[in-house]
Amino acid sequence: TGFATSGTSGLTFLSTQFTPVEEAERFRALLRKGFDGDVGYVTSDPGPFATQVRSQVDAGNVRVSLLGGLHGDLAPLAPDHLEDLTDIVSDFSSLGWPPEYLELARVGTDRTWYVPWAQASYVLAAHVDALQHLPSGADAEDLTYDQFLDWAVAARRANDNRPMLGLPGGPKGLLHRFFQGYLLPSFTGGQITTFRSPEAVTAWEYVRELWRNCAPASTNYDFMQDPLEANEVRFAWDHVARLVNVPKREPDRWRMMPAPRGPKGRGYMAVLTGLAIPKGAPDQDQARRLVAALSRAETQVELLRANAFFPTVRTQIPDNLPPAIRMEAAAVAKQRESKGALLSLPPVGLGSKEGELSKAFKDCFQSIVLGGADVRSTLDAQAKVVGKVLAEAKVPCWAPDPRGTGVCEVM
Amino acid sequence: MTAAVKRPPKRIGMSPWVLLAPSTVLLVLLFGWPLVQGVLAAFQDGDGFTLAHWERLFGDPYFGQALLNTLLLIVIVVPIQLVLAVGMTLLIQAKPKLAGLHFYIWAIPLAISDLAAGLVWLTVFADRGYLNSLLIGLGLSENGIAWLSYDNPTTMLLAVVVAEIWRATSMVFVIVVAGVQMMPPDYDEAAQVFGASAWQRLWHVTLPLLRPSLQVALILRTILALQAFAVAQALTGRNFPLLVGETYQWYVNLQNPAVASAVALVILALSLGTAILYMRALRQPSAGGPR
Amino acid sequence: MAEIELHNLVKTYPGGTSRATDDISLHVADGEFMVLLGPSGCGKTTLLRMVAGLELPDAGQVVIGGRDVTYLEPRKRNLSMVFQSYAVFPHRKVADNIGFGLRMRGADPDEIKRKVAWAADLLQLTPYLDRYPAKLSGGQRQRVAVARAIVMDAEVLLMDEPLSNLDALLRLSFRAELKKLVAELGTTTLYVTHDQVEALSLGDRVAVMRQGRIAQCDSPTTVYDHPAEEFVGGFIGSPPMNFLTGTVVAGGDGGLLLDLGAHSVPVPEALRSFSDRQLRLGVRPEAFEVARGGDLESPGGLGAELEVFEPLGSSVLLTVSLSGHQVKVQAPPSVRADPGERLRLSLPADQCRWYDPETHLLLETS
Amino acid sequence: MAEIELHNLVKTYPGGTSRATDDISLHVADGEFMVLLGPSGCGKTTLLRMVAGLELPDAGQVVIGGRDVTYLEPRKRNLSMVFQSYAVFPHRKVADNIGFGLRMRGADPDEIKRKVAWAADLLQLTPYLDRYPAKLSGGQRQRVAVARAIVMDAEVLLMDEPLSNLDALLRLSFRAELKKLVAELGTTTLYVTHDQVEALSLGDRVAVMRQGRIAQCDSPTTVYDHPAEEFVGGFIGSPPMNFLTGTVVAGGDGGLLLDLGAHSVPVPEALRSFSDRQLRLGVRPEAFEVARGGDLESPGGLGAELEVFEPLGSSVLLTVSLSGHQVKVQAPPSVRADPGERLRLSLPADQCRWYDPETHLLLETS
Amino acid sequence: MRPAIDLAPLRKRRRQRVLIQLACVAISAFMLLPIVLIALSALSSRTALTEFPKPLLPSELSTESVTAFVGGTGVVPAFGNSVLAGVYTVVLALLLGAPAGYAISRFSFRGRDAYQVLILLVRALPIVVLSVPLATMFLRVGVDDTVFAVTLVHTALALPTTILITASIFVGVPKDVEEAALIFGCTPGQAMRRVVLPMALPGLAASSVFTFVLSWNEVLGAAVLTLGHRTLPAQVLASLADSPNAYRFAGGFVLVLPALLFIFVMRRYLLNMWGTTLR
Ligand SMILES: Nc1ncnc2c1ncn2[C@@H]1O[C@H](COP(=O)(O)OP(=O)(O)OP(=O)(O)O)[C@@H](O)[C@H]1O
Ligand SMILES: Nc1ncnc2c1ncn2[C@@H]1O[C@H](COP(=O)(O)OP(=O)(O)OP(=O)(O)O)[C@@H](O)[C@H]1O
Ligand SMILES: [Mg+2]
Ligand SMILES: [Mg+2]
Repeated sequence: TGFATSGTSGLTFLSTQFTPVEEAERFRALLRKGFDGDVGYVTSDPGPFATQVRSQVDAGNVRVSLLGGLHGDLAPLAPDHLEDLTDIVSDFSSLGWPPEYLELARVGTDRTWYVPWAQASYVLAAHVDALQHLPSGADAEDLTYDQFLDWAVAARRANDNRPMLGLPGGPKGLLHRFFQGYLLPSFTGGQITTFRSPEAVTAWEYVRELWRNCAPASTNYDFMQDPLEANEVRFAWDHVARLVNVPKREPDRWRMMPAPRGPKGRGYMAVLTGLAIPKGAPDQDQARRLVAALSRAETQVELLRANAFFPTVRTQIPDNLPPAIRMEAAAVAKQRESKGALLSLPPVGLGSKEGELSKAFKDCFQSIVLGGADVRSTLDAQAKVVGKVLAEAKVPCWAPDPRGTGVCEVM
Repeated sequence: MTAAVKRPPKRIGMSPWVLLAPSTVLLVLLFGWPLVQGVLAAFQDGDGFTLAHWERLFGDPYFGQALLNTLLLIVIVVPIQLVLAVGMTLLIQAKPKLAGLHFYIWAIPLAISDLAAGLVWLTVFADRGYLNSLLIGLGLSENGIAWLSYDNPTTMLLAVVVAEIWRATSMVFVIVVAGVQMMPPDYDEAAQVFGASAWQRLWHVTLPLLRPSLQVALILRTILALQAFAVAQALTGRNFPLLVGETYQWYVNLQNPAVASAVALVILALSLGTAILYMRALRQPSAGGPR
Repeated sequence: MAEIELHNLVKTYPGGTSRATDDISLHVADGEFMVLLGPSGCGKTTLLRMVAGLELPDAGQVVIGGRDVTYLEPRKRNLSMVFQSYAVFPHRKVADNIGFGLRMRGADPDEIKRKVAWAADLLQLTPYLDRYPAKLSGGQRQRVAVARAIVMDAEVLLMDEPLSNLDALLRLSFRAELKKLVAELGTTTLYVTHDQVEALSLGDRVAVMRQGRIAQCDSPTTVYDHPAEEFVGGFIGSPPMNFLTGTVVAGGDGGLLLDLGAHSVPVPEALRSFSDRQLRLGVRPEAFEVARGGDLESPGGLGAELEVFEPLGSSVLLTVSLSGHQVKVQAPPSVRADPGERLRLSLPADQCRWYDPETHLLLETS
Repeated sequence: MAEIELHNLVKTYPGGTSRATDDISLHVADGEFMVLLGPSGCGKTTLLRMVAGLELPDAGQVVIGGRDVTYLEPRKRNLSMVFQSYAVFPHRKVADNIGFGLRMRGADPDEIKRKVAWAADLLQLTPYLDRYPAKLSGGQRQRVAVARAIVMDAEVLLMDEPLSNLDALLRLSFRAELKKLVAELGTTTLYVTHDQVEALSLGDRVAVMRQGRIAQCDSPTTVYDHPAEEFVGGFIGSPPMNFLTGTVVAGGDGGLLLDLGAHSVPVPEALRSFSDRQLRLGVRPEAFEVARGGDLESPGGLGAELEVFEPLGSSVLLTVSLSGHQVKVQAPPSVRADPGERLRLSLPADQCRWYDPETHLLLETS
Repeated sequence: MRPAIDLAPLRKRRRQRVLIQLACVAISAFMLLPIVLIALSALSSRTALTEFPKPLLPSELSTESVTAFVGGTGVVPAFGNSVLAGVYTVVLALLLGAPAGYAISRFSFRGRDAYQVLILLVRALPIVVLSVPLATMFLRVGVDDTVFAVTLVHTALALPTTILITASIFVGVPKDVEEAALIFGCTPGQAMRRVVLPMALPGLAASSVFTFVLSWNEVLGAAVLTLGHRTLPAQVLASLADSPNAYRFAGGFVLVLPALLFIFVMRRYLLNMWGTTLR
């Protein structure tokens, strides 16, 4: 029945993270160093990941002991397909997980379904060539969205009318997070409730304008590090893990910066990965020990060093990091700590509906920016979709929307 | 001394169903139940029958686009591939020098997965890809052309068409070659003697004799073309949505199996529709085989 | 308008060890009916294929109607052909098969219909016009192939064993029609057959082939009566010519005699150079005259013992032992005899053919 | 050990309008050599295929060696067959083709080799043993098919026009060998041919078929000399039997005469019931005796005008006009005449066959 | 009186052959160029990949990406699994599919068209919507995470192609040859094996090529059915999408190589015949 490909015979750790071969190898090394048991680390795309877990649990024949994934990968599996991990979280509460993450991990219930593992965020990366087109008086570390736009325009003009800015709008790109967590909160102060507010209209019109100064190939970019490295674009917004290789070759020619701020503050989003145990998993004790090991501060720092995912536990970020990660860490910190910082969370408690919510944002982009549709009417139409998704899920709002008691809905 | 006539065995020789059984059993065992579930999913929610998923689907801005693109792609690509494959077969039949090598090279794209094929052509059509490098190198263009840009739908379609042709013509080609290899040369010779020109021979003799192979090639090609989206996705992202891509999108990214099933049923309907069409159009004249 | 000239055609199949046709030259006059006859595998089909342009000769030239066509495409040669393997299109109904050539030529549909009906009638295919060839018997398929060729009214008609699977009656009637047709149209015909009666009765001339060469090409009667080589005599005629080897000795009356052992046969004066040497005598089985019993050793008579008696319907075939040689004799059906009986054969001098025992070629006697 | 009995075999092809075999019954004794003869499309191949088990009859029974095999698989019938279409395996070399049946039967490799060599030698295929069939001439392929069948030494041998593409010489020699072989092994043989000489010389009995029925099944001489139906007489013999219709009148001497117009022919007493009615006279072309010119209207002589003169080698064929009827006459090769010349034919009474003009059946005269 | 040999047709033929030759070369170039490009890309160093305008030959060659790719955990055993699954699938699909193809080509039975349409259902429905029920089923039976499970699914996916292609080829195998085999002592099975199948070799080869390549490149089924015994695509193809370009090219290239070898082997059977089918 074939050759074993997981490298060991120990417990199986299925994850949607660190799929690139290099990252996976580094993580496996980390596991070997930081844990005394045999762990087979198996990566998977989110689709097969969900399929595997669901079918294994449904069939009552669970092979996987531990799951690693984004909040969005894990949340849909709770509560039917995951073990209740409330006890672990309370056992290790001293580790200092931020409460909003624990909130996320409850997925709208009163139990905890996964242990926060690592976090990441999104920042701007720019080559020094691009920085010289910054509008005068602008502070690269503290841009407003208007300055950002001016910068893009100036860069385009200076470059034979070819835009220097790129955004990850490809099928696997995370552009919708830009709208959900950065642009809209910065312009409107909210994510859902303000979905069709007049400020939202302004925001979308801004995107339209920005897009004109954005490399057209952006709709194909999944990760910005390749186009940046290849000089196709000179500055871009993306996930930290997807930018980490950019400064590798010429570390001193690159800058990492916090995202711009808007009238309502500097919206930013945190990405959370978590560890979960499938319902009825074998070797649960081992798995719990592994969770504990991965939650140790040293291990999480190692992870940052290896794969550019930031610790979720309270810890000091050391200085001896590789340059790229150091730059990112600095930018992330600045983003979080600057005045007016406005944290956005990925949808909380939507379970398997999360994708459809994100789709609403993508569809707005598609219609308004690419399709040239009227902003107002598009927002109204998509607001209905959003409303329906939320109504079905019956969840309260999450940051930055005011967290009420009732069901979250578009104003 | 007449021996008693034994009653004729009910089945004479082998009943076709004996031969069909193993494959049918496997297919039904493996796919029967999932298939039923998939179909039902499109019409059910928690409390029974519903058309909500379909409404959701038809309300989706991508769906119409995907349907259109899919049809467009099939209508453009499949005929070109068929013609090309027949042409290539004729070339090989003309026994050029190094025929074996050419044949091998022409079959190579078969071995390439969708994803890799998409990648390959991305290096060609990307803004900073080989094609633009060439154009610039030849001085035909200053900065190259944004082939895959969302605001160049024509070049985008062109790129996808070229890539699909490259990737999947081999399949038609190999089927057609296999068919031609079975064909006795007598018929072509007879046609030559009776004054048929090369075209007439192709049209009146070779193609009709190839009918079974062409039918199969067309059916498979269309169905598989309906299944392939990795190439288009690699080249154009979501700018050129295709129906199967939408299925994946709904199933994997949006975690909505019901709508995904609905899309899948649309694909199914398209596939079977074309398959039946081909079968009707290319029906064997009576059961009579050659000879 | 369409005589066929073949000049020194040489063809070796790829991978073949010997030549399929070996330096063949042949001239078929306009409107002539030329029959090719020869053992299986001697190159008849190959020759036809070169004339048709389906095979290119390694060397030599093909001229049709004064125009060199050696390397011309088949369709430009204005000829039609019956293939030995029929090559009836399986995907077309009989009627479409027959009309194929006309359709390719862009003939008028009514004209096509008329001609198809005519050919089908001629070959008794009318009931099958609407069938696919897979549903025909072997002979019916062959007739379709023949019909397809004759409707073309081409200048040159090539037929490769076109009647091999047909019964005698049909052959007979078709042969007559074909001869009429060909004469009317002035079609030049190259006709391969293994049926000697067909060859002799149909051909203006007969070319007998052997191992890629033409052994003799002459009128049927000449080929039959004066085989240019022993091979031809042995090949044509059923049963074939008898050959007897003997030594030429001086006869009592100063003439020459062929000494066969117990018997001797007079040898013409012209062969005096063979005195005391060996010589071969060829005699057709029907050349003997047979008498039963009677005056066995009368002069000019050869006594022989009957070994086998075979009635063949229109004649009887006798296998007799003549001075130790086994000889086949064909006699009228009225002759009756029993094995073991002694017969008296007489042999008219003008029925004797003489061959050089070394070259096996016919020797001139007049 | 393997006589074949066919009882009332009926077969209609799917979609066919008429019966391919129509209630055929036939008994072939163990070791008998039965020849099937008949026009193209009359059902010969169909009959063979039912015996072989390749086609199942709609009704009726096939018994081989006392065992009912009507619905038995072909391979269990212990028979071998030469297909009309050869059906040589294109993917096997000639040697493998010939040895195929033996290999399937699990024969010893040496034995196979030996038998293949023997058959190849018999059919002059030895040089081609290593070739693929595509590189053979038509006749060579046919020989492969024959060789493949005869090496099997099966109890029943079915041959469907096995020699149709071979030359006379080869046929002749193979026929002799086949006859010997079959006699040695006691093989029961069903042999389809369109060659009458073959049929008459080879068969222990000949079955003449017509439109799915057996018209006559008898020894060759009987079939030839006493055709049971006009059809048989007209079908066998080349040229076929002549048929003349006349009215029976009382002759001068009290006997009966058939009045043909300008001539009359005596009618046997046994047919007195046909007085004043029409009657058909059948005469074989070679039954006439021919004299040139001379006493044209002598009693018993029939005056006729020569229309066509055809030399056929071993005989000459005369087409004459006799009281307005066209009659074919075969005469010895010594006869020479020119068209338009008047000939005197005489007709021995024992050569006359009489047929009922309505049923076309032979009338008994003795 | 004897005309000169007219060499014009021969020249024309030669010209035609040259044209044919050119056409072949052109098509080969079209087919080959992308392969060359991916090979070059896979062998380029990372820096060379980012050049623009790109030279045809990269400025710097390196096997770094390829070796890193091949060196990944589980890649070599996964390669083994892929080969196993591919070969098993080819064999199984032929064993199950060829008889069905034969039945479709030889018998005209009621429901033949319906059957053909039915087997197409399998290929026509995107497998992704079947993945959860399918995986659940395998887990229930307990054969998940084995090459066997993958083989089964791949076989089912390949059956429609196998059945249809072989059916179209069997139509071309003359019936009389098969009958001859029956007469000369073959069971129907033997006749199929010894006579029909060899003659249908090109079609079998074609369908084998498809089957193998399908199994070799199939990701989704393999990914949901296996964890610790993955095939190569399941092990790495998914990760390729998330990897930097250099890896994607390396991976794409490495995946192609074995399939190339397979086609190379099958090529002979596709082209080589014993001449023709005879009358
Ligand atoms: N497969 C078939 N389907 C329908 N009709 C057929 C089929 N095969 C033969 N026939 C018809 O059945 C009749 C008898 O055919 P059969 O092959 O037995 O003739 P045959 O005596 O062998 O003729 P031939 O001497 O031409 O080979 C013919 O009229 C033919 O058209
Ligand atoms: N395609 C081929 N490749 C190689 N040799 C061939 C090929 N075709 C025929 N031959 C050989 O060439 C010789 C002449 O073949 P050809 O077909 O001309 O014979 P034929 O006179 O028509 O014989 P038949 O009366 O048996 O049909 C034969 O010995 C044959 O084996
Ligand atoms: Mg021949
Ligand atoms: Mg027949």
